[in-house]
Amino acid sequence: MPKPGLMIGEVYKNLLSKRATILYPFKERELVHLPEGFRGRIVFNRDKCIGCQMCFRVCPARAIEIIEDEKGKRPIFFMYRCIYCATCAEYCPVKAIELSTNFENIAFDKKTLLVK
Amino acid sequence: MIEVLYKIIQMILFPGFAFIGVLSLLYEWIDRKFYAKLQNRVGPLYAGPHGILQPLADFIKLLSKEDIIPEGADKFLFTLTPIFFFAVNLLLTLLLPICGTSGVISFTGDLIFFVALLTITSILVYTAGVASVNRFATIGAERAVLQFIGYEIPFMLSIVSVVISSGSLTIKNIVESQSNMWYILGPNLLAFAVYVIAVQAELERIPFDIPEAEQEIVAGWLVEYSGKKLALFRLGRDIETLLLCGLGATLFLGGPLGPVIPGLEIILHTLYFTIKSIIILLILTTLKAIFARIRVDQMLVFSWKYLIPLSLISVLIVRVVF
Amino acid sequence: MSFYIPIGPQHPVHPEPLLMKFKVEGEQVIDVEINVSYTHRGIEKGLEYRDYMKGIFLAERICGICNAAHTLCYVQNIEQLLNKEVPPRAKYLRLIVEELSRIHSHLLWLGLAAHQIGFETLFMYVWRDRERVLDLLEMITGNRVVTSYNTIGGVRRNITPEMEQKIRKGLDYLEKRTKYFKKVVMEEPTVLVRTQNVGILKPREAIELFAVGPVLRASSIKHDVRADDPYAAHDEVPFNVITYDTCDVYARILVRIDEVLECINMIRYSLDHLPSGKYRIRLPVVIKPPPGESVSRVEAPRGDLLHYVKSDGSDKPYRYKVRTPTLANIPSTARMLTSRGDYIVYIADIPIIFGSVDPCLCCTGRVMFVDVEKGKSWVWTYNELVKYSRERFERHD
Amino acid sequence: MNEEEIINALKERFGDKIIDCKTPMRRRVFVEVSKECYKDVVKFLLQDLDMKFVEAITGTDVNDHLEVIAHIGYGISVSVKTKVPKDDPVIDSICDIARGAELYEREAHDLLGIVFKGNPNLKRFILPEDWPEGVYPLRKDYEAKHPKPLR
Repeated sequence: MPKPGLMIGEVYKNLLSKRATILYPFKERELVHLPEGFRGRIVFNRDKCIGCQMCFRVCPARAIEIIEDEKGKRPIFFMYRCIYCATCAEYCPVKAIELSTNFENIAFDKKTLLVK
Repeated sequence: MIEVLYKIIQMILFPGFAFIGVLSLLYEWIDRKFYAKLQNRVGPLYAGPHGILQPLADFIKLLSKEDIIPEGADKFLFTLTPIFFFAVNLLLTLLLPICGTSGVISFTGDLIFFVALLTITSILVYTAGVASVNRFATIGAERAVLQFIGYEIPFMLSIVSVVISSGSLTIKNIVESQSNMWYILGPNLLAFAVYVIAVQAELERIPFDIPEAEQEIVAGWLVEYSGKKLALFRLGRDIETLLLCGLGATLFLGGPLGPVIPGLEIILHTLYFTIKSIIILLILTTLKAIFARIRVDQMLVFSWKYLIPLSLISVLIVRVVF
Repeated sequence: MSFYIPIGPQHPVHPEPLLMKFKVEGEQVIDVEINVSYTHRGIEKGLEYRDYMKGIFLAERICGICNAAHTLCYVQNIEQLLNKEVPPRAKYLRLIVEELSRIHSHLLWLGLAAHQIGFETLFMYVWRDRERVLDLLEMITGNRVVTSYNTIGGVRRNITPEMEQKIRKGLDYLEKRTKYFKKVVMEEPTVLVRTQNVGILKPREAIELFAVGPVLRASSIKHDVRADDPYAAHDEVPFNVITYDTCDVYARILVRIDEVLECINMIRYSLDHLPSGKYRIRLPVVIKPPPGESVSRVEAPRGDLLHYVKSDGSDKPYRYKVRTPTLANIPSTARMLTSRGDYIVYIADIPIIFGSVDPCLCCTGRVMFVDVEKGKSWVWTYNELVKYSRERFERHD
Repeated sequence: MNEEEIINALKERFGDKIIDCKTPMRRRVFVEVSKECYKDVVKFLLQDLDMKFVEAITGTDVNDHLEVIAHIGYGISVSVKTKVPKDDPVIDSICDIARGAELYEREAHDLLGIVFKGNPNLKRFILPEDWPEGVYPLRKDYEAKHPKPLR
């Protein structure tokens, strides 16, 4: 049965309720809720890494390159190529790679998007 | 001499163009903010406290944008239409009784003048669409004319009800005749409902934003306008909103009338007028929030099947009562 | 007098590039020509260059919204090639994520449909409440939209009992809201006049033109891959195939809303009957399936999705073929958009009719953007651009 | 109707024109037929066995020839495979018996250069307008280069 203006109760209810959006980029940043296990920016723990290159082999986006430093082979991560699939973290045998909840991977300079 | 000077000040500053400009931008802000609240959004936020300066910021931004005239367009009409649109609306505001029972200009039968000039704005919408020689604009212009056929008659008939009740065609007399009782409280309630719906169509707001339906024909008759011309159209539209809300307040809600403290008449009258017209604006915004856009043929059917008979009934009732 | 109006490649209502040339007479549409050749990304070719494990993530990116369906279809295909059976718990988890993303897709579509008929408030409310599904997906899989959940041999994450409670709570909220939206759609007269008897596709035509998914079910044909060709845990989880027989946009809206309600029940059932045990069998990084071919079908939110793979025994697919639901729906869309007899399409109906098939052009034309062959320069001067656009405009005229 | 019955019905109707039949998994049938009776097999499946839907048409480049596979199915998916030579890739169109298959044929034409005789509208469909004629990206001799960055 058609009822014109059916939503009028709902819209006035929403007039009084709190807004659904948050003023994200400038204020209310603490209201951004991220669950455990969110796939954000990669955090790399150099001390744990054994240089097995597994992450390099499984990365579907070629976002990982292997370089050599004083302790031997190690990966570096190009976050601007990363697709946040977390395959590297999954295959890492020593859990040296973790994905943090930092999701704001925006930069003017590509170099700041390098995880070492 | 002093009288002429006083008239000019009235015309330019208060309650003339400057005041109207500020008020219309305020109305746009209220419209946007209230619409956003109804939809559980934030609305304008950053320009000024609670984004109150956002319409002004938009206006200034548009003024600074590049002004493009399409190659195939009728340059003369294309340029002139926004100016006319703005000017006609601005001129009409002088007839509104804002700070007293009569407007800046007031003469016998000025309601006819008012309604006639309002019709011109609808025709200007058509010329704007046709002059820009764009497919979407042409379709928008076509739709604007079709819609015009739909809403204009109920709009006028609803005004006729008020005219019959007051027995006068002069805005000043209509306002003064409401000093005892507003017309909305009497048999004119039906006419008020018809008036609000017709105004919604005249202002091209959901559910009657058919001529500029964004999802269908991009922006309809406005599609080719940019820069200063678009700014003029936007401001003209804001003023028209104020105009029609104000006219509704004048005809049905007693306009600037209300309890007055001696010495503060001008301020209180203005306040009453603003509050009453904002109430109408809020009704319009609520209507915008609870409906989907209908098709132009459905709009015509709705208008001729329901709106016009209703307005005729309203005229009949008023005629019997008064 | 008839003339052409172009809808697209850029148009406010279609975020994706697509050109529909409409021959119109006044407000009536006489004829339509659809051109989708703007977004070929070469994914089928790209899959031939990736080994099977990496291919999952490319298959996921065929379509953003139905990514769960695409990965599911992909991994099923490879599992069929390898002749491996996944653990029962993984099947249920796959189903849960797939149905959650279906709820997401349908609610997103409902919002868009409301936007297409100019019902901005409903659009805002639907998208606000859709956030709840996204939160659930984010909690389960680690990301809001792109789930990366299915993998060859199972799923990548488990659902813990705390998550289960949250999912149930979220589902209760979604059910309440979806029922409200259904009420709005069924009772608000402006919605009814815009959707009833609009975009009619008769059952006979729907079969003739091979429509799929909700479009087909709205034309009263009972066809659903989940029922006809059950995959994952669909043979154990009961559900109803929703059909409506009015064959118009209204029926499509109701089919999708009812499917959301049905999905909620399915997820509840599978949470109740979630088997214990492993959720993944570990496979080596480099998979070399035996030579052979396989066809896998999944009911994506938009309809029947088909993947075909041919393996030659190496670690990469020899040929990978994707048939997305939107491609199958294009002929029926063209039919819906053409006036014939006393069925008249108005310009105002174009957005909602085209929207009612839930078009996804990034699925449809999976093509390449950079012109490798000619090595063309893509840095254009302003004048070149103007010239190019004028040429294009004249050509399309 | 199950997989066995479909295969039996096909064998009964077409005899030794069916080159190969197999059911590698449940509800999947792969049938290989000769080029001449491809259309008849599709017609038989669609109309006599009431499979209703052509789900997709896949083309594959198998080095010395091209394979055309029509995936037909309602519940069971039957893939009708046929071979066409590479230098003359012409095959009968199934447009007249399955009108919705037109776009699938155009897609295969675009990507592999298979010519479907009888398709009324065999124009460019998926590839961009300025894609060079005669270059078919899904053929094995087409090597996709990694696109260079714009800057």
